[in-house]
Amino acid sequence: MSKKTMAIKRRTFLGSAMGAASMVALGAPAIAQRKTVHFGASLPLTGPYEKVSKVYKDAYDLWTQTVGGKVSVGGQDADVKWTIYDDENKAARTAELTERLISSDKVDCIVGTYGTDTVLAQGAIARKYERITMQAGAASARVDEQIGGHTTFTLIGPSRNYPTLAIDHLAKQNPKPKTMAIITMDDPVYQEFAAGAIADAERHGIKIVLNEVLPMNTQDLRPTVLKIKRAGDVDIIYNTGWDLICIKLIQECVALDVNPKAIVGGHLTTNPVVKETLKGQLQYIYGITNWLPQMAYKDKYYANCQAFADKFQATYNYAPTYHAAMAYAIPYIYQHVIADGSEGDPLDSKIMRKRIAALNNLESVWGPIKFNDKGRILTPGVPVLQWQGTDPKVVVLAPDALANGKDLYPMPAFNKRG
Amino acid sequence: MSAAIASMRTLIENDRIRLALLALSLVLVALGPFYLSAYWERVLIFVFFNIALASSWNVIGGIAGYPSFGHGVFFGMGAYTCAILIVRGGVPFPLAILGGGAVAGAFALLFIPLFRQRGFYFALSTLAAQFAIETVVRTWSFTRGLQSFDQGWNLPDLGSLDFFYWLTLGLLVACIGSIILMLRTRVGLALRAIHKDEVVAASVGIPCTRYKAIAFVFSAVWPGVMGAAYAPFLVFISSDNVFNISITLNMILIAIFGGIGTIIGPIIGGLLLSIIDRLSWAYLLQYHTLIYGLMIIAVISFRPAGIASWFKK
Amino acid sequence: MSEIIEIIIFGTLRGAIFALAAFGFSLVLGVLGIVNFAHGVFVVLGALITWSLTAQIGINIVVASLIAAGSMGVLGVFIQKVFIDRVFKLHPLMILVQTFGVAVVATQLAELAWGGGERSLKVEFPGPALLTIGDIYIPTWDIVIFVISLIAAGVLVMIMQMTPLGRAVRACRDNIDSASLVGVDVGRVFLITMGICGIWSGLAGALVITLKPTGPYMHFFWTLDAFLVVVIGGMGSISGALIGGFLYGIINFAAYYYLPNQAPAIIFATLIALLMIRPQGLFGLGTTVRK
Amino acid sequence: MSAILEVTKVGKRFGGVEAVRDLSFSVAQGEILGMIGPNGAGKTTVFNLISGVVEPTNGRIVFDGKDIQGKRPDQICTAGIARTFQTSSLLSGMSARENVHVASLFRREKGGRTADQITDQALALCGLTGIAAKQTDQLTTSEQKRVEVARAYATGARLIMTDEVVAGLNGVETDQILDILQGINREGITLIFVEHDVRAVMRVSHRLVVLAEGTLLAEGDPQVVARSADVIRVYLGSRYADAR
Repeated sequence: MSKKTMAIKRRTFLGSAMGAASMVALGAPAIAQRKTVHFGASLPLTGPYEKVSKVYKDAYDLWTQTVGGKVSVGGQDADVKWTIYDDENKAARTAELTERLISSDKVDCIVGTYGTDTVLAQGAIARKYERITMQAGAASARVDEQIGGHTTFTLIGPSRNYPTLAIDHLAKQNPKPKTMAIITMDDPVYQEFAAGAIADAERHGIKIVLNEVLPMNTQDLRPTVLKIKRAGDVDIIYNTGWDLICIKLIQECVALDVNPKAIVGGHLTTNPVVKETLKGQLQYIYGITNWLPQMAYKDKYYANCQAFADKFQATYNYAPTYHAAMAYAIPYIYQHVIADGSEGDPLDSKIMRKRIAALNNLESVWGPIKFNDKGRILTPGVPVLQWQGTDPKVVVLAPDALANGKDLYPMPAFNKRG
Repeated sequence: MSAAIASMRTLIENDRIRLALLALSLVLVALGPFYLSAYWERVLIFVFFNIALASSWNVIGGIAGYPSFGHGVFFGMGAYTCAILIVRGGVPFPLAILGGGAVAGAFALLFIPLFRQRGFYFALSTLAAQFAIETVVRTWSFTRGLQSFDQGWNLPDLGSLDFFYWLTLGLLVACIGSIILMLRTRVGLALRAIHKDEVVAASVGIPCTRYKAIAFVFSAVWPGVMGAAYAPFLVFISSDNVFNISITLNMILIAIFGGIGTIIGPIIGGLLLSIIDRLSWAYLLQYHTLIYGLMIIAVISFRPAGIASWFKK
Repeated sequence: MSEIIEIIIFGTLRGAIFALAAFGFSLVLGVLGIVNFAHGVFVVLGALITWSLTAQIGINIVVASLIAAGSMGVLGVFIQKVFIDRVFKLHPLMILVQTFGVAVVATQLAELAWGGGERSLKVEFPGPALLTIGDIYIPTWDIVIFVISLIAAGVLVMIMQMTPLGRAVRACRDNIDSASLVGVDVGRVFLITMGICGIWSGLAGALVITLKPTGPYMHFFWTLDAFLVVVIGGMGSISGALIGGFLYGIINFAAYYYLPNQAPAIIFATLIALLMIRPQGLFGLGTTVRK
Repeated sequence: MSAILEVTKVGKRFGGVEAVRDLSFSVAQGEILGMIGPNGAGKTTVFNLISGVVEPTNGRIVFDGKDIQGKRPDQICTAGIARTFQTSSLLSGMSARENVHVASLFRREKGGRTADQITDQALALCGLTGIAAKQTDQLTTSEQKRVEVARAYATGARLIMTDEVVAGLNGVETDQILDILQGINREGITLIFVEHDVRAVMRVSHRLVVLAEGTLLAEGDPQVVARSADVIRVYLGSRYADAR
């Protein structure tokens, strides 16, 4: 789920160690002596992913605050300590830092980084030490194939499933869409996303008139939109790319007066930058999202997602995206599985792995937690939303259980709006 | 301070002491796995890679005076060749390493027409070549991955951290050794002459294009070999992490930082940058990249001959 | 047929902004004989300063653009005086690495000031949003920007042709040694050239941010684009850069239209081919100065 | 004596400027050919054309019976033509010996000797043995010029072209280098000797070629040529020529 750039990626250097004062590694294995649970992670804190990394970091921090800096390990209270390094989205650096987290810092629980390459690199090291990691950043099926289940548990659903609900929902509209153009960024995650969208569309008899595969560093979407325009009647334009691609797509559709019946902006339309940039132009645009504050999930500390979102907003002064809930859920899951000391050291990797794999719909603000045998979370469909009103607001359309409004469909032409 | 440097200089200038020091430090480094933590072992492996890459770049960029800005492409090619040979062809690892070097060397021959350019134009032509080749590797189904959507390769675990430590150290020693040997033949003198003045070099009978080609292929083969060793070390490779432009820039920066055109330069540069990188800068948090940029500017603006020049007259 | 016409029109419209961003690059390469890796920083910072002045402080966009362009001119002079001047007689490699360092520092500072994300500015332009020629729709704003770019090119040509300052710059471009022999203060001309480079590139940035979201990390694309324009058009000449900009705009647009996923390979292969066949550029001045 | 080098109707244009036009002359095996002409006459361009640094726009250059126009400088050097440069072209950062050694290393025909032996002989011939270890930037002008000659000699050339090799030297130094050149010539090596100093040219040349504005003005016995009215006009202005 990453935007990547060709911009010169700067060399990486050690990032921040955050959290409490330094800890001397404890020699004795006995559970009763454990005073600290050490969480370790690396994140691309500088560079193009700086913003999304901040959300992750703040969410980890919010969890620590929520539990009051203490968790129960096998019935004993222990302090929570975090070590987070900056991997700048580089695989080599991530591998090095993971080695450091395991062999020098001796962390108890490894929290995954963000981005397919870095997650894979981290997994390779963790696998060598027979440790487990839990990650929220890589939706590619490649993670499942290589390190899923035995080494890595993934809290984000497979990107293949992202478009299903949205296309099911659009196929029900009147007049029924018959044709679709897809914008695919050339990276496994987006390719899988697009493949899902194509299969779902064909299931409904929607014809794919164009599947435009673009390099990750594409700067200009006008050639693409011109091609869509010249492809004839296109009822749906589906963007599988990230927020910036969505913004450029809509800007170019406005510029060239391309007016399909619906535009699906992708999975990141709720990122604040989209609305800040597009303002009223965002009206009628569809989106999908893995998580919304409107959802009816809860955990031990928050009665619903809105309460979580409010707390996050109050603490960090910005509205949480889905990344926040997902990242918050990682230490929350660890917290749950290490509480029980009945089978020996609850921080032992084998015990943790067994318990995480056995989770059966653990309640969390991120939704019920249950993994398949590849370590991938089982998720319901990804909800569908639409931006409505001249100062566009999110209206959830599907699934029915979450819906709080009706479609505005088909979308009126851009040049015929007030 | 300057007295200390001066006395160090006299020490280093004595050949026998120099050899003894070299042998001693090599033994100390070679025994690393017996006293280093896994983390520092891994750090040192990266340092070995960096030094070998910078030393190879130095042959064409520093000694022959042709600043290639596309050298990372040979590293990436070595890594991809190794991965494809092992995954698609089941080729044994040692052969895959040779394959990486061979493919990189063969591709280097395609760069020969670019030697009609000099200076900025050569630098930017090679940079453009890197971007063009990277795009092809990224999009061609044979190279991009095993399955249609894959973007990169996963390799089996081929050895322990210790194995890779000794492997990269061995390759590094072989790389630097071969450079020293090559420079002692007439190739070395030819390259220095080409660097100083190509017209003069040609006028005394040096076939410049041939020697530039030799230097370029030589300086491409080693990154190819190192790339091939790097792929199974990292286990998962993708075009993002082995064709990254930062790999090219690192080669150049390390060489310049330590002292361009010298054998010792890339070694000093590689060690020093890693040390600064990991120790001091750990405390500068989000400003580390800024400091890094400032340091580049400072070294170039005030000490263009690099850190190595502090130890010379 | 109309497909090709559309590609040419949109490519040319985009090309104008590429050209505007490349004028300074071309002059600097012609006069100082160097490639400035931090060139794109002028464009990106010009864009972000315009954004801040307009969106945050509320200054009129025309004034904001001029302030941004002017401050980039000052930055250009600063970079020349403090950094490039020290090393520019050394090997070209040193300039490339040094200006790369400048780009890193500038990008980091920009990220501290504006964050790593992209910003954009929407300009409300009176009149219809689209112009129609036959069945081709052209956004009016694109045409406005096209015209501004042409005017900016014209002003630069006038400065170069009519003023003593321009004459001094041209003299240095044609032959530095003879220029200094006839009493031109070469050091001062270098400063002025970098200043002009900053102003025109900064102006390009101010226009760019009204077209598409711009973030600090994008500077490298602009440097590469400027280099491509200059390679096509030939260095040192404003008209060459303008035509180079149009041609590059069309090549770029056509590549992303017909073969988007191979577009970078096509564009960079074209660059190498041009460098091999016509190193002085399609419309370059007779001589090529090589460092 | 047979001609070792024949230049036939050679021309070179740089952009719009015709630096050399329709130039023909030949050099006999074993002779010292003096070449004079005012600034801008095209002497250095002729050297560049013969040594392959620039390619002629038209015409033929035949060395030892083989066409060499359009060949690369290193091929021409290997074929047996070496040169010195007008401004010092010694490779900086190298010692005097290394500068000469480059040439002997890349010499094809070593006549059974090693490169080191050739280098040492060339250094001795030019009186440089004592200063062989000096870096080039520590050499005097005279020493630099001699290193250039030694380097050209070390290539094993049968034709050596010297470009203003005595410029900036005092009388003693000039004599020294002229002696060296004559010594080299006595080994059977042909020389083309470009110089501003007419006295030096007259002293060593067997034959003289005068260039003006890229074309051949006069050719023949030095004493005769030097008295020709055309040559004097070119060198000293028409007033002197007419006065005679």
